[in-house]
Amino acid sequence: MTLTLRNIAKTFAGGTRALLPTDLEINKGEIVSLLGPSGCGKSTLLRIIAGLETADPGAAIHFDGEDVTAQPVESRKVGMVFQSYALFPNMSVRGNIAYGLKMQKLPKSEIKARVDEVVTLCQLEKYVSQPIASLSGGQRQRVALARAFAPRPRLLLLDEPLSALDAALRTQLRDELAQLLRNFGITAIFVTHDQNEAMAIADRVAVMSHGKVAQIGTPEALYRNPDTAFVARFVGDAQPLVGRIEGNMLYLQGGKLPLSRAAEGHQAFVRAEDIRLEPRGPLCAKVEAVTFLGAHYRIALTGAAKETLFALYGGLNAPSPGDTVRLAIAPQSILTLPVDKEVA
Amino acid sequence: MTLTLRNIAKTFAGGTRALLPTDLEINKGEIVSLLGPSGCGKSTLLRIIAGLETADPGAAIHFDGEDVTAQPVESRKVGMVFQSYALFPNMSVRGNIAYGLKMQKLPKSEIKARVDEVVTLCQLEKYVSQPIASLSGGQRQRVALARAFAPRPRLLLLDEPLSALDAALRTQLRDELAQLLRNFGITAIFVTHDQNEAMAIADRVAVMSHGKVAQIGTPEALYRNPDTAFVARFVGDAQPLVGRIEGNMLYLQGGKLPLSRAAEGHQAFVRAEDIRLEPRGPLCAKVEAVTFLGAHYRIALTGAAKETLFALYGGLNAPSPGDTVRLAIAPQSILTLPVDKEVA
Amino acid sequence: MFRPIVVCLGILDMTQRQFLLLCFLPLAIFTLAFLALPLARLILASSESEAGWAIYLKILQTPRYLSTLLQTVLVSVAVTFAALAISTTAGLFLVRNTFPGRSVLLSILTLPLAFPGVVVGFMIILLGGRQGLVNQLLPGHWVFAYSVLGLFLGYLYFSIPRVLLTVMAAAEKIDPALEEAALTLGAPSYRITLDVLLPALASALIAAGAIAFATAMGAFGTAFTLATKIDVLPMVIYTEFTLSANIAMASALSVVLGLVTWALLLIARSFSGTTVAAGG
Amino acid sequence: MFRPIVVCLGILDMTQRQFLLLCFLPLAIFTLAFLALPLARLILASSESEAGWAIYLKILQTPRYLSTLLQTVLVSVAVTFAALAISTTAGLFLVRNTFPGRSVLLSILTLPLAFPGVVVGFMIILLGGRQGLVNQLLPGHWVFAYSVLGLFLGYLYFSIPRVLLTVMAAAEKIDPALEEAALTLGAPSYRITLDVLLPALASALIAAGAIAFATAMGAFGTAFTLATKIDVLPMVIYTEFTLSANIAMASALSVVLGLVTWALLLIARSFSGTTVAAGG
Repeated sequence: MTLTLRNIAKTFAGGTRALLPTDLEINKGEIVSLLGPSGCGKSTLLRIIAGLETADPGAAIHFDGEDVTAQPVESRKVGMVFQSYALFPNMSVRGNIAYGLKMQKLPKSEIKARVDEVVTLCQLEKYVSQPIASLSGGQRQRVALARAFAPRPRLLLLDEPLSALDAALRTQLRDELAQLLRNFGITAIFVTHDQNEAMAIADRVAVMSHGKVAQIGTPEALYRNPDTAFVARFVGDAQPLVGRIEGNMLYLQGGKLPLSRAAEGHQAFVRAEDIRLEPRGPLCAKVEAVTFLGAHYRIALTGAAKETLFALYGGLNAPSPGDTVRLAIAPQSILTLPVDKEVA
Repeated sequence: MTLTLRNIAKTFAGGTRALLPTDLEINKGEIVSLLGPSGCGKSTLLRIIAGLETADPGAAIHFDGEDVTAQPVESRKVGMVFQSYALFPNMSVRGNIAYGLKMQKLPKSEIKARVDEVVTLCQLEKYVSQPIASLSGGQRQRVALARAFAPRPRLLLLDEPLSALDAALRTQLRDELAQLLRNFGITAIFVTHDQNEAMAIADRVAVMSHGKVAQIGTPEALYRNPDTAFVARFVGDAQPLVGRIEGNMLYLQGGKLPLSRAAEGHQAFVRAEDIRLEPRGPLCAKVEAVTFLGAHYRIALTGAAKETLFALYGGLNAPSPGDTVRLAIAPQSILTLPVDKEVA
Repeated sequence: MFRPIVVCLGILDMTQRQFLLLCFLPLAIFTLAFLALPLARLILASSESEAGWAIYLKILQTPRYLSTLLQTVLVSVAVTFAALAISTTAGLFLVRNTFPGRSVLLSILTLPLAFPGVVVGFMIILLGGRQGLVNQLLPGHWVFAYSVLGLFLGYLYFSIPRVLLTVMAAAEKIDPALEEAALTLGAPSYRITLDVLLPALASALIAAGAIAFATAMGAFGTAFTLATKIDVLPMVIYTEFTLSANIAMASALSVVLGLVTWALLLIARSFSGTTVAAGG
Repeated sequence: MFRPIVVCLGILDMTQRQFLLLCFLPLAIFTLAFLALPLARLILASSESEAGWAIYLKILQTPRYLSTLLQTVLVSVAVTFAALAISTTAGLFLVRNTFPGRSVLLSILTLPLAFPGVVVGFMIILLGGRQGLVNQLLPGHWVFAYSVLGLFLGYLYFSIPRVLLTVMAAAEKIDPALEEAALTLGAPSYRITLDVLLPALASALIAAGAIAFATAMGAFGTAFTLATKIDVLPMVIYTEFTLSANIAMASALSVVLGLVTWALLLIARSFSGTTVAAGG
């Protein structure tokens, strides 16, 4: 299903503007993530699409061209997975999954067939007759997905579907969720505050900040060509290189670095993985701390720029705290972005 | 303080053996992590050291040579940070930090001086007179640390000190905690189930499994030279290369790989970061899925070994799902380990 | 739940352990004795007539006692269900809607909590007695204070605020996402009420119902003030004891009343989880 | 709390909305009227003597009423504190220790919940009356049933199980790590009780205390059965109304009793958080 949002805004009763007028276009079968810090309006946008909240007057929501702005939740035919999963504790797994089908008053045999189909898809065969209370977090998430998907919704909406799980499970279930959404072949929008989640699952990511979409694009596009300093920091933790830019040269405390283009009046950023330790590098720095992280060391460096810089080092013999090292950063790895007014 | 544990075991009332006889030696000023999955006995060991649980008869706990096995908690002079932080909600931040000093019946002026000192060390100046309920998770953690550290304990024990925080905060506070523990200059033991936490904070890590210490060593030693398959999988997520080893050759579904030594009867493991995509690599595989993770792509590969392998790819142009690729793994990157009996 | 503290007790040195036992044990024993002794005496007293333990058989054979027991149970059951129905509807409405004056309204609704049964009986007479408000407005037809209706209304007045507050406390704890999930699955309002709200309130309703029932079974002040013509068990007990000086029968009736109520509280507790049903 | 549902109401189509209003609104209004009307009538009735509203002044000027009010408050306060002290100690002991027969003991402790005030008064007479157990064992000196002591013990018997269960429910929710933290910081047992346990129980104790107080203020059955020589307010109200037919004074005294209790419940509620204090 194609989803078109025009001029969606939300002002709460107190006058707080949760969402500034927003336009968004989502293609058939696409998985889009709304990514942003808490309070950026991402959940509000999702709830407006679901019909659980009403947008300010002037908004238009189209599902495949059909205007659903005035339609109530129950006729919009969207499936929703809630952060708490909101499974009905008084029903079994089967009862939960069948609920939406029962509400459609389908014949019993068809309900059974469709529940069985979704149960197989979500690998819940073993749990169908269990009560909700006996399920683990990961199983609950799958039941919530199956329940939302069983009535064949036009659109699947997921509100922080992984945040109720503990850290160890989250990475594993992230891949599982991505796989399931692909198997469903459904248009889906999911809200998250975790950039890794957004990048691992979504086809496109809409980065939100202060009630508006700061940038929307594929994970690669956001990571490599962020439009604003906020996006650069939020997606991939770009670090500011505070210094002076003259022409295509960046002058820092510890030396000067060539840029790929003249960028006066801009701010320079670099990611930890793009800082290389090189004996003849143009930048001089002091090693503050070294942390072993398995695949690489993370090295805290002072003296190179105004603030402490972190670099990742993949070799076997890391420098020690106190050492003086030289750094190199490839010109194309330095992001030069307009100065951000909002400090996120 | 030097801590010596001899023959520490714990059998619960029901007959469950939470801890098999364990010996451990911890040096003065060392920070040691007890790392393991839930139920491996790590928390029980910590609570026995604190004196909150009694070990089975025959155990011996020495603090700097002094036998404290029979001493009750309150005379062992250990500081403890609980998973829930267990701050007294009816006292202010200052009241919490001063509590241990009051129990020692120190003069008021000295209590004030020492509280102020710890408050500065933990950067809590702004919050001293606030009630506990108004603090954020990270602030609570610092208060819990300050409260445990204020009475100048001989040993600091931390039970999953980061697990009450949400994922985004955890990485940031991990570094902060490591820094604080170094500043304290105190012997510390902390329990965690997160390998990244253990590696980032500890001087040495004791990996525990099924009630015993599987291996103890520096993070680098555990990562590079794991003793068992359990340690290899748990620290750094080594993946099994299921195939046949003949002499110093590993025969897999997708090709054969040279090993650094003859390892017949052993199991081979490799980490995702050690699998390289190389046009002339000896291993043939099919790309199942490609996930962009920012600094690199994670590529799921089938056909190379029996199970799906994950490789990290750092370049710009990742292969697409469906492509056939060739892989190389350096012989020294293949871990050959004795076959594990316990499946963890 | 409290295993760690038991463990702590194990590792305290002797002085502290003795201190704890010195503090707690005697008081625990005293409390037990204080609560169990009168009960034992009551049970014994019930056997101290010529009939002996057969007095319980006599209750079953005496129509007056039996019909009183039945009447008391019936009125109590009616009050319980009425209070549950009214309080659930009103409680859900109050929790689901915010409007000006809502908190004032809530305070008013809890006012009856402050009045004892005597005053409630008294209010019913003021309303429905011979000189009552209703009889003055609609003369000749509406004296209900001394009938079953008066008793029922009095008990209901007493029960509603208690049930209402329990229901509201439970309703506030229901995850709003449960209703939203049902909405997105296409459930109409009455299905949401049936499938989501009532099941979520079930244990609170059982607990509140049990309390309402127990209170109605034992209510004396209201019945006594109304000087109603219908007998309720606590009044019969009072009469047997004070006027007839029939101590054995009064004791036996008390034991029966206690057992019926206690059994119900136990059942309710097992349905609704530990101590909920015992709050009142 | 329930904002999302209010929002839902906003987006339901008209039929559903009307259905909801049709269900809820009239019942809410009926409930309100049912609870407020008797109260209004009571307040009005208090002004219907020659004294008019000055009747409240008259209460303050009549020593008998004043001393009754004082006595009732004093007995209630004493019962409240005694019940809190005994229940807290016994409750902490029961929560902190597991021993064989613990669940049986708990069931026995909740037995008094099943007995109404009349039966409790009756039990006290069986124990401490002229033919009571205590007087038979220690003849001549131990008739306490009809004194303040008897009343006090009866009320206490009634209150302890209720307070006990509230305290135990709250004690089970205390994070055991709090006590362990105090232990590792070197706190002796009595300091743990003072600094950790009692503060953690505070709001439960306030709530339970308020309920015990309100119950004691309004207790009628026990006092009436004991036919005690000391006046308590509910009995004076009964006497004024039934025997003296002094409806205005009975109403005025009822209003005063209600106000005192209501104010206390409100205060307790504001200390212990929302609906806790209103459970009983």
